[in-house]
Amino acid sequence: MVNLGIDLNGLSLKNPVMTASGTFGFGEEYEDFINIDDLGGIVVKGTTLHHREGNPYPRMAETPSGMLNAVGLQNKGVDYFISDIYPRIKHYKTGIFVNVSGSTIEDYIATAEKINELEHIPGIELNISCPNVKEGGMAFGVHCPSAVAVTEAVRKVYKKHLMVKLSPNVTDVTEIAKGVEGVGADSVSLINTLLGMAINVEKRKPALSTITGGLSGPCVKPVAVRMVWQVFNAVKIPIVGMGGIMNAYDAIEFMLAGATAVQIGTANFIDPTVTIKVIDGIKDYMTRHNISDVNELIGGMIIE
Amino acid sequence: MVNLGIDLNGLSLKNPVMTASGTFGFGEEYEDFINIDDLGGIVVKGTTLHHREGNPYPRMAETPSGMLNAVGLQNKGVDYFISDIYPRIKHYKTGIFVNVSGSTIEDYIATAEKINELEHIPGIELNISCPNVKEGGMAFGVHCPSAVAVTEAVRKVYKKHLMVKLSPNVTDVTEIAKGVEGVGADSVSLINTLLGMAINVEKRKPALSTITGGLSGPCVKPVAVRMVWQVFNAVKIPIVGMGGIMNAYDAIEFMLAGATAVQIGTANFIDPTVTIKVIDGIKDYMTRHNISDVNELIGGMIIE
Amino acid sequence: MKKVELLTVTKNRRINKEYVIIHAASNEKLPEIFPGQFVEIKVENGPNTFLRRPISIHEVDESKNEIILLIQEIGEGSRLLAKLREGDTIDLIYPLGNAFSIPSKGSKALLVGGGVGVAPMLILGRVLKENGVEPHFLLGARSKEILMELDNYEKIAEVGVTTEDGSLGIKGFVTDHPLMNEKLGEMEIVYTCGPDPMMRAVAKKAKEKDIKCEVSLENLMACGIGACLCCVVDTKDGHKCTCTEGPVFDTKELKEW
Amino acid sequence: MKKVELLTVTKNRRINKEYVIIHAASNEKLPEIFPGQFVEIKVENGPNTFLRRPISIHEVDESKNEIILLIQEIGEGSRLLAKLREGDTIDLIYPLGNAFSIPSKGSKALLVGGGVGVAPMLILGRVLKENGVEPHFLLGARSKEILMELDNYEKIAEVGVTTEDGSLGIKGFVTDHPLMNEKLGEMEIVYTCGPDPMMRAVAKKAKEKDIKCEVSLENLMACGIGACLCCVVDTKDGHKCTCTEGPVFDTKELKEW
Ligand SMILES: Cc1cc2nc3c(=O)[nH]c(=O)nc-3n(C[C@H](O)[C@H](O)[C@H](O)COP(=O)(O)OP(=O)(O)OC[C@H]3O[C@@H](n4cnc5c(N)ncnc54)[C@H](O)[C@@H]3O)c2cc1C
Ligand SMILES: Cc1cc2nc3c(=O)[nH]c(=O)nc-3n(C[C@H](O)[C@H](O)[C@H](O)COP(=O)(O)OP(=O)(O)OC[C@H]3O[C@@H](n4cnc5c(N)ncnc54)[C@H](O)[C@@H]3O)c2cc1C
Ligand SMILES: Cc1cc2nc3c(=O)[nH]c(=O)nc-3n(C[C@H](O)[C@H](O)[C@H](O)COP(=O)(O)O)c2cc1C
Ligand SMILES: Cc1cc2nc3c(=O)[nH]c(=O)nc-3n(C[C@H](O)[C@H](O)[C@H](O)COP(=O)(O)O)c2cc1C
Ligand code: FES
Ligand code: FES
Repeated sequence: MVNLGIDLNGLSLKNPVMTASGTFGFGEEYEDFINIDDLGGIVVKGTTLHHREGNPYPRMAETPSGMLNAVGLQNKGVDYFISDIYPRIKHYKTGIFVNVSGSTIEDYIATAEKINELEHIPGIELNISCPNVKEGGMAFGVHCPSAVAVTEAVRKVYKKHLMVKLSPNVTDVTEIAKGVEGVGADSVSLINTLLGMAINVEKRKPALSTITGGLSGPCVKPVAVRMVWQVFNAVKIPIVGMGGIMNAYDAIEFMLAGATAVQIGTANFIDPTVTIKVIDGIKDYMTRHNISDVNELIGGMIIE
Repeated sequence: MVNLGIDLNGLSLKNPVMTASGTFGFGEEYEDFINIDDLGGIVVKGTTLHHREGNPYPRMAETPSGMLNAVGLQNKGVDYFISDIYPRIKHYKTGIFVNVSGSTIEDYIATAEKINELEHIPGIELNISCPNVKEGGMAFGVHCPSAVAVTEAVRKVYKKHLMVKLSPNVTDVTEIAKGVEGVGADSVSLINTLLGMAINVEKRKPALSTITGGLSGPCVKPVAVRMVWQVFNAVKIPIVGMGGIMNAYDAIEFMLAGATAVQIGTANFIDPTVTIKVIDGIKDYMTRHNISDVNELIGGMIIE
Repeated sequence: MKKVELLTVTKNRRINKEYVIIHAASNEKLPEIFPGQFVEIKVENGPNTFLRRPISIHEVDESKNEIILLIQEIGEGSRLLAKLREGDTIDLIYPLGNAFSIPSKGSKALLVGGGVGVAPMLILGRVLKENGVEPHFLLGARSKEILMELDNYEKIAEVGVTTEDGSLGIKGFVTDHPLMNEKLGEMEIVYTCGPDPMMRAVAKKAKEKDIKCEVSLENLMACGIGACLCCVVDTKDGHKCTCTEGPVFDTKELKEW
Repeated sequence: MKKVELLTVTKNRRINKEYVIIHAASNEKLPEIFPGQFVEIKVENGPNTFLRRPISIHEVDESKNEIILLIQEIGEGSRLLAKLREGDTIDLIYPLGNAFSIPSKGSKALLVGGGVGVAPMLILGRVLKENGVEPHFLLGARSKEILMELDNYEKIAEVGVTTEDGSLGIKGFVTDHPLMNEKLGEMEIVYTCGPDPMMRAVAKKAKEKDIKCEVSLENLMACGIGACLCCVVDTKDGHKCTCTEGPVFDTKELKEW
């Protein structure tokens, strides 16, 4: 028997495999395919203080080994989440994280305060890296002072696990990771999508209604693994790694680079059962390599 | 007949298709496959003041729709280029650019001064964005003050076309583009490689001897197109776009986003005749779309 | 219940230079499938076919547990699908989406398909007939060469045809056909699937005559199961997912239709 | 002169559970090909096979303008190649790299291949013999099941065999075979291709007896034509490209060999 349990700065997860926000709905969308309780954790769709319609269609474009999205945080607001969705999903025996976004620091605070009251939500993922909204979002996450300010403010009102989701669209991701660690983030998750763009050449028009959008999928994996490794060498809090994970090998790559847990996003679209395959694949790998505890993989890359 | 000729801030190229530094040797490597004179321009391998052995093997890893490289500017130095290579290639009837790199500003200046003397080299591409060297390279290109300083210094000694190659590993590429435009760059080229990394999971070792390396190929195209478009909206000097171009459609995408010319890199490895196919494909597209002058494509994306 | 499953290709028949019909058999009893529903198919081995492709269910053969798909070769994904051979496996998520509504017994319905949009009309026609509704097909294409084989439709009901070049049926667009004009008033409902301009033209005619019109939209999809929110359409009720709340919508619900 | 060309697969024969032999025919007369040279082959339709794969030229059939490749299924690329069918086209850049040197007439040469490293030894053995050199093959494998078919080699010369499990020939590694011990002193030259540890062990024995040793390296390659500088090996003369200045190197040139 191998141990798959990990500790996220005091919060135990039964295994290191989580789902990424915006790619797994509220878990319910995947109930036909897998048993949600088998997952280490799920991060539900980005939630804001108020209802948001999101961006106009078209919102996605396929790219080589990846996709662009410009959903723009479409959601019915935190109150709807609490009244309608939370009661339906709170029974999941997995770590449920709410991904919180906002246009102003006040928005973030107000949303986090409300979620703080929910018994079955052990943590939030502070989304300061959404590239698809005009105000807030990534604007917070690409500059250290604002990233620190919003984290600090939310830390004051939010008492449970505070994970901060970092943007890859920066010169130095370690600066921001250290900044949010300094003001009390319990963990960092990375990467959110890379800012990208595509043009329909025949129509000579942008592929997305918003012109630019967020790039995800295997194409971003090398950048994501590099950033996880850089952050691993810069901070002490646990890292949740993501960006292009398609199989157990990819997940292990992130752990070897320094991630304590991983999130799987776009791959869920290709194979709604991928998360379970990744968990099984990690077990197989551990057995094959004679590793009894998954924690041994964390930062386990051998440098000669 | 369609016009393919473009003007790069006073420098005429017979068509907008160039090759990217480090992927096309000195042109000679491709003579068996294509007629070099058919190209708009070629940028030869990164050249430094002194001989460099480059990084240890392994220097490359395949990634989804792309590759990582860690060549590290292996070259025999500018004097060898002038004495041995230049005489062999100066007869090419295409715009030959030398990609110049260095560890210090003095290196850049000394190299550029020497190349300034070469009659058949109409321009240099100032590489302030190589992610694969310990000193200099990308360190110059990711911060505006140093990018400006090296460009300004080289501008003083280099009298012909000065193209500055920008790094994508930055929070705001427009800041740096505007900075180098301000001190006399004749054009900017982008993107150099994205900093990435891969781990061999079975061996638990980094795939590259240098751990991190430069990501190129179709996987980076959405990021590259986005940056070209951002820079197009920020500067007046021409832009040479690159990153993942595999075919004429990709090249046109860059031009619609704002590039006056394009460079093709990694695709040469997959198909050594790709450049010619791209030139032909642009002609076909223009005929099909009733466009008589390729310059009409530049920045021609229609935003509603 | 949706599922992800490997099916085996039992037949791949080219019907003209643009279209193939693929039969794919499940080892299990097929789940209940309603007209208008679709599958998300994984295109193996395509460097540029990262996402699944949504394809309507053209027909089902319950006796063989087969799903039948009509595929138009348009890009890399569909071209690779068209190359599938007997015995190859395909990875499907299905059945997805809502379904066309079935009007009351004895009523008449017009089924207007253009191009590959005819795909869901075959199963719809059959099911309507089984439910005592009188279906009328109206199929449009650019030219006779790329029109579907009409036999299967004709087995179910009368088939009106338009071609843009006049090579078969009425010359012009579907909206030029008598079924869309003189006969439209008799219909309880009009269903349409095809190119956007065609569907809008059909919807407009239906609206003028105040006849219920259901369209099947082909929005770009990433997940097909309501998780990504990429496939939205603007409705009077805000953004709705085409993959779960559609692909079939009553045009009355839609904004700007 | 190197060229990029579409060839047609004329035969794809599985020789055991790990290896296939593919024949690919050109429409034109083959360029001159030397033993030790290789091709860069494009793996179509692989989502994770972006770069070409370097594969040694196993043999050529000039009468049919065929290039023959021996392929070991090891990852996604080689698995897709192994699935090629007669009539499929493959996109090759060839011929690439330098070649093994040919010693003077009448001398003896030992050709040591391990695993898929036997690939260039067949053409080398034939050409040596044609040039009046006496070749001796020594082929190693993990087990009999995955050893090459020996007929083609035996037609040219005597074949020594080692298997790690002793299922054929001498049990052990190639360096345990008499050809690498008692007989080594008779050889003018030793050629070797195979796993790195094997080649190093062979090179060490050759060095001890002061016999010239040429190795064929399998460094990772991106371009195969000297443009990318990814495939370098550390020589006493600095970094050299395995794809143009190799893949064959005299071990004396190499650092740390
Ligand atoms: C609900 C639904 C049902 C459909 N039913 C059928 C059907 O029965 N038969 C059929 O042949 N086609 C059907 N389509 C369209 C089909 O999904 C696309 O034609 C197909 O995805 C194109 O893939 P490709 O790789 O061949 O083309 P690409 O090269 O990817 O693109 C060619 C064109 O197809 C469009 N396209 C690409 N990806 C998608 C996508 N994921 N969703 C929608 N459009 C896309 C592009 O915008 C482009 O204009 C349906 C689409 C939807 C949404
Ligand atoms: C000059 C030369 C001649 C070769 N001759 C043969 C031959 O005759 N027959 C044969 O079966 N194989 C030969 N190889 C090795 C062959 O290129 C690799 O096994 C093949 O590229 C693996 O591809 P894959 O997609 O199946 O495996 P992958 O899944 O890509 O990788 C499997 C393993 O192969 C290695 N590999 C991957 N790509 C390359 C690459 N471009 N170059 C070298 N190694 C790689 C990886 O490090 C990994 O360990 C030769 C290699 C070289 C450099
Ligand atoms: C369609 C889509 C919607 C997303 N929505 C959100 C979101 O609401 N909040 C967020 O923090 N990240 C969002 N993301 C980013 C993912 O959570 C993840 O960071 C990114 O996709 C990289 O991982 P992947 O390559 O595994 O998808 C979204 C991604 C996609 C593809
Ligand atoms: C093997 C390799 C070597 C490279 N060497 C250089 C170099 O010496 N100087 C430079 O400015 N860029 C170098 N580059 C970057 C390319 O010129 C180009 O900016 C990048 O690869 C993106 O374009 P592509 O996706 O078309 O390859 C190199 C890229 C590769 C793949
Ligand atoms: S396609 Fe993902 S929600 Fe509809
Ligand atoms: S593989 Fe590119 S130089 Fe050898």
